[in-house]
Amino acid sequence: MKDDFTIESNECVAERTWRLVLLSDDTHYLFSGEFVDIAVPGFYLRRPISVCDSSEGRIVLYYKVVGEGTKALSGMAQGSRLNLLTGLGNGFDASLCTSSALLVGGGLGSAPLYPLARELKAAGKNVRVILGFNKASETVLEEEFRSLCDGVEITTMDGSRGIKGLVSDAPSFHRTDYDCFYTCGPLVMMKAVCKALPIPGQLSLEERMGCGSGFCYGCTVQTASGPRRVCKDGPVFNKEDMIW
Amino acid sequence: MKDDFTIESNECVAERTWRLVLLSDDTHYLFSGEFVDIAVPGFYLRRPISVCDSSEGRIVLYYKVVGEGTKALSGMAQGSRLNLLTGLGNGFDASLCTSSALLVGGGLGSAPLYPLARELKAAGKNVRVILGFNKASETVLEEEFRSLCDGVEITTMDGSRGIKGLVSDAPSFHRTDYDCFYTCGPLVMMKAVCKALPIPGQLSLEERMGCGSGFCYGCTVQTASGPRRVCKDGPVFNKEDMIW
Amino acid sequence: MVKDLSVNLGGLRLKNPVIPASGTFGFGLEMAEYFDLNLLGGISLKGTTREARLGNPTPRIAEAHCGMLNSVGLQNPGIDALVGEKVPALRKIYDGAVIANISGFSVEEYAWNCEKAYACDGIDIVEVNVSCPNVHDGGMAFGTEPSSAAAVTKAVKEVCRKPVFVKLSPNVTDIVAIARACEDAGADGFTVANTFLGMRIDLKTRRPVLANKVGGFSGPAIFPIALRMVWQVSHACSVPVMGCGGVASARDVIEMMMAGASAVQVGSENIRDPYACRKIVEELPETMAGLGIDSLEQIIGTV
Amino acid sequence: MVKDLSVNLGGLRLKNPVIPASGTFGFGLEMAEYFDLNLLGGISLKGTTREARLGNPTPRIAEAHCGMLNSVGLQNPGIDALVGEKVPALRKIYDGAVIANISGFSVEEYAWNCEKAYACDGIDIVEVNVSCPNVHDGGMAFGTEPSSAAAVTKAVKEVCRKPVFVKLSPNVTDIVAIARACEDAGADGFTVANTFLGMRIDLKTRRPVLANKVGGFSGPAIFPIALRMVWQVSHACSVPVMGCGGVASARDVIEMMMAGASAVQVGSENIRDPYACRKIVEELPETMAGLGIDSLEQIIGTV
Ligand SMILES: Cc1cc2nc3c(=O)[nH]c(=O)nc-3n(C[C@H](O)[C@H](O)[C@H](O)COP(=O)(O)OP(=O)(O)OC[C@H]3O[C@@H](n4cnc5c(N)ncnc54)[C@H](O)[C@@H]3O)c2cc1C
Ligand SMILES: Cc1cc2nc3c(=O)[nH]c(=O)nc-3n(C[C@H](O)[C@H](O)[C@H](O)COP(=O)(O)OP(=O)(O)OC[C@H]3O[C@@H](n4cnc5c(N)ncnc54)[C@H](O)[C@@H]3O)c2cc1C
Ligand SMILES: Cc1cc2nc3c(=O)[nH]c(=O)nc-3n(C[C@H](O)[C@H](O)[C@H](O)COP(=O)(O)O)c2cc1C
Ligand SMILES: Cc1cc2nc3c(=O)[nH]c(=O)nc-3n(C[C@H](O)[C@H](O)[C@H](O)COP(=O)(O)O)c2cc1C
Ligand code: FES
Ligand code: FES
Repeated sequence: MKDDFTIESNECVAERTWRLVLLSDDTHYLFSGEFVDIAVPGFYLRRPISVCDSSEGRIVLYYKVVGEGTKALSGMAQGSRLNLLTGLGNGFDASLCTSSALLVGGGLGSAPLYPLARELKAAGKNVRVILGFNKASETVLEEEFRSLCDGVEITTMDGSRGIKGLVSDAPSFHRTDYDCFYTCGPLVMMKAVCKALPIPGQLSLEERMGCGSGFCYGCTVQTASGPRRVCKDGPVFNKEDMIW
Repeated sequence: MKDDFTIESNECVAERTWRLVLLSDDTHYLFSGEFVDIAVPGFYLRRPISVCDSSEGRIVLYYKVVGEGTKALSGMAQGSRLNLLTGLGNGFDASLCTSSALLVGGGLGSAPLYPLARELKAAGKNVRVILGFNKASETVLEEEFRSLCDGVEITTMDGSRGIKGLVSDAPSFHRTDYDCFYTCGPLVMMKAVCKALPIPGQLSLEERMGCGSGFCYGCTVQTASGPRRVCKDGPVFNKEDMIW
Repeated sequence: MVKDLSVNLGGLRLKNPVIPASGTFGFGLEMAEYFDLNLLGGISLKGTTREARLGNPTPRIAEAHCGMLNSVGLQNPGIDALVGEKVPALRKIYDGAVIANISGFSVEEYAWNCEKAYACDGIDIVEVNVSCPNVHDGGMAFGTEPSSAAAVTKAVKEVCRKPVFVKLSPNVTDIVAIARACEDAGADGFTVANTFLGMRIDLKTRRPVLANKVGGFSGPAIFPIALRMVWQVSHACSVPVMGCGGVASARDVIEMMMAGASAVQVGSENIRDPYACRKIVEELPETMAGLGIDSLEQIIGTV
Repeated sequence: MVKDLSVNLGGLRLKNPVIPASGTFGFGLEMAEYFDLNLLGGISLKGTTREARLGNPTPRIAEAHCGMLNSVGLQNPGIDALVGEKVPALRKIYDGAVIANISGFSVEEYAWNCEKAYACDGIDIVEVNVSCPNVHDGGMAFGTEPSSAAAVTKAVKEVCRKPVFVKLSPNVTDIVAIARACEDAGADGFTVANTFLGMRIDLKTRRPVLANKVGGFSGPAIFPIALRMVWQVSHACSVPVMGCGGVASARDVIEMMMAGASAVQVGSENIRDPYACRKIVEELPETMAGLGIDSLEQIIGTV
């Protein structure tokens, strides 16, 4: 679905990290792990960003300023209009979890895990979360997850907040009571998580995209079950699909 | 000179005709017949527009919506920023007139004649003006000229206002007490004026421009004294320079 | 006044000249969720080879000012899947012109694929892509020499009685020489043109953005070059031309047609906006009215 | 840390790689009112022929998405005025590299002009334009065939001991073949590349915008194609390359250099903004810092 949104707020909430709240007259049903594709004025291709929260006509996104497009986006003022494609991709499958799940986020990979945590909690599941960042100043969403989940651990590479090290250095990474895991973040991190945990799991991939909608075949990833489009068949895949 | 201006107002004042008032912190000294070159966001080349009025840090432009760039410009709101090159071109030479001048404007060609009329009146000259339009709804600047000059006649092609016909159908076109004339408007009109009037005169040319500043040689016109750049050697030329 | 948008393309009457370009609209089926495909004059399907292909490694997409680069590399399920599954499925929901876009790595493969396309009821026009810049051992090489482009055309024409449009490469010194050779070899029309070979570098990683290093450059950036080529080819040859390259609006469609295009393909703009072709078709009547055009067919090649 | 912007170009040390491209900066003199020219690494002067030329009829300028077309057609005062007036006047206010851009309508004319440029003290580098798309009976024709481009190069090298950079046409199938032929004929370097042949139509008048119908297309739109050509030529040849095409920012300069350019020319961006080159030079140190680059020379051809 294509729609024009108005920027309700667009503010820096952590180092190089912005929180963007968008409003539209229409209701967009958005599920965890889905993404939107933002037309940033002056740039040719849209920018895919995961949905972190949504309610009727309102969506919340977190984005990192990494290049020219996100830099321009971060300069856009309240009241400006943005055109979005919404409802893209297949989100996480909450039904994979029977009773207890581990969520592992790396950096802004934490954002799409938040609506998943809500879904899982709403379904009465036990949810533990590990969020890994480079340093304290990049930490986001900690309070949001804490108010929702059964345990939240933060790791930072430089030890400036929480446990020093990788997400796998967090104590709860080594518990054995999860029946599945969900992860989103840098590929190396997700690979380590998938290799380390012997339980079923899902991960969310990133790829440079053209259409974001499944018809340009720009984002194809080779999986155990053949070529798959990250934007349409993913971005969430099962651990077993990956050819590492 | 290059400068960022803020739109003070941008409003439709006649059919397809907008009046744009721009503000800047710096003072731009602008003379009659000079033009500015406007960077309209989203368009590659700048748009040259004649200066109709100016005072410290404030300039007034009139423009017609003819294509995509002026259409986009007409949609820009108060408070928006515009980047301009200012002080471009050589304006009309008021000293050409010893005692009495005829000013002949066609359409928005009337705009650059307005500051000229002011200059001439300030120097104590007798100034008569003929403004030609297609129809009444396109008429602009009539009041401004009336409050300043010694006679203003309007002609329209369809007779919906003033004298029906061409500028040469206006009675004052046939007076013989002028010592010079100044004209700006469609080329056919200026040609007719130059051919009809046996006195010295100046006219302002239009040409598709690249730099607007004299170094790309995109706007060259062949004159009696060799190739000349409309943007830098003009836009105002003497009647004798023209090879019709 | 009611505007006449219909055009004649190689004997077929299209309800309008707007055709999504190959590779930017999947097999049409992927797009049915966006709008009723029947408002399109035609659809050029994703490029197809004899064998199924996985395409190139990712990243396959890069961005540029007013355009994009792709190195998809003809990922496709193969000609048998095209004629056996994709086209029949599309035909169930679409009644306009279906254009099969055919690639190959040898003259024989082009002929093989086109013969299959000829035998497939649902296909109206065969578009022979001799200009894909994204496959190392074939594709564009055929389109950069008059002789090889003509050889492909001739082989295809021998086995395919449907209109054959040769899709030319813009990465050439003299596109007219290549077009003339193909016309002599029997081409029924041309698509002008494919993507330009381009490159982008990621300043942070100091490596090409595309895994394949170079890719096909498309989008509004290339419009003036594509337009010039449409003008040259349509004036030098007597067969119809489909204009392609950077078209993003009804005005662009009209400009391409004035330059000589009988129909106009829209590529990358679909990728920016899946609704682009619908928007363009809907804008056409009003744009025509503003320019005093009653029938699109009457403006073809008037410049 | 202080950033080292200097580069070596054919034996000359430039204080930085930023050079306004021929035809977009007049003879330098026109620009002195805008900023101190001495902050430029070099200046490529307006293209010059033996006789003075009036250029093509107007309109000579058209607009496009992310670019522009020109058909100026080498309006210039002739080689004698260049070496006798323009260069001496520029030398009074400018101490960087002065590049004379030379055109011709015959091999003899190229040689004649270059000999004059060689004899002119103020000129450091001779840039031989075999690629102007705007003159019917010469210019680009020389640059579209390896043999004719090499013939011009050879003739020029016989009479000119200053570094000779051949400015290549991008309107070719195989730019590397042409570059190699010129290198074999003695070229000391290349400028890659000139404008693309393009066209625009005025929908209202239903005529080409340019009086000359077609013109040279330049600006950010062509950047990815020019970049690819810089990468190809600089990797295929061993002489230095000046990258040119769509450069509009310090980032673009760095991308061109990573692709293989020893220096970078800025063309159309001057036309949008007379202060463009100053802005780019001023932005370079900070942009380098953000990318961890200490010396521009070290990134040349690293991709
Ligand atoms: C499904 C999905 C969900 C995402 N969710 C988020 C999110 O919630 N928050 C967030 O900060 N980032 C997210 N990203 C990454 C985000 O899309 C990129 O950081 C962003 O596109 C960079 O744009 P830029 O203009 O700043 O970078 P530039 O490098 O200037 O962009 C150039 C081009 O490369 C593309 N590109 C660059 N980096 C990436 C990347 N990592 N992934 C995909 N395309 C890229 C851009 O979209 C653009 O087309 C997501 C990516 C995908 C694929
Ligand atoms: C010295 C000078 C002073 C001018 N003063 C005024 C003025 O005061 N008021 C006014 O309404 N118009 C004036 N014009 C004309 C004005 O520049 C054009 O109407 C305007 O550029 C059209 O832009 P567009 O994007 O709407 O048209 P488009 O056709 O979309 O523009 C495409 C390109 O053509 C150029 N172009 C189109 N028409 C003209 C034209 N008539 N002259 C020069 N370039 C053109 C545009 O600048 C642009 O580069 C002046 C022109 C010149 C040369
Ligand atoms: C992602 C992508 C895939 C493409 N795949 C094909 C293809 O399979 N066959 C083909 O002939 N052209 C292919 N093209 C080229 C387009 O059909 C079209 O010729 C080109 O993009 C220029 O048009 P545009 O500027 O409107 O995009 C592809 C283009 C893109 C962007
Ligand atoms: C108005 C104009 C005039 C030009 N004149 C010349 C010329 O005389 N000689 C030449 O070699 N190139 C000429 N060029 C080409 C530029 O030097 C440059 O190669 C081209 O514009 C591509 O660079 P850009 O995209 O940065 O503009 C001209 C370009 C423009 C826009
Ligand atoms: S981005 Fe187009 S198919 Fe995924
Ligand atoms: S527009 Fe560049 S010289 Fe006049």
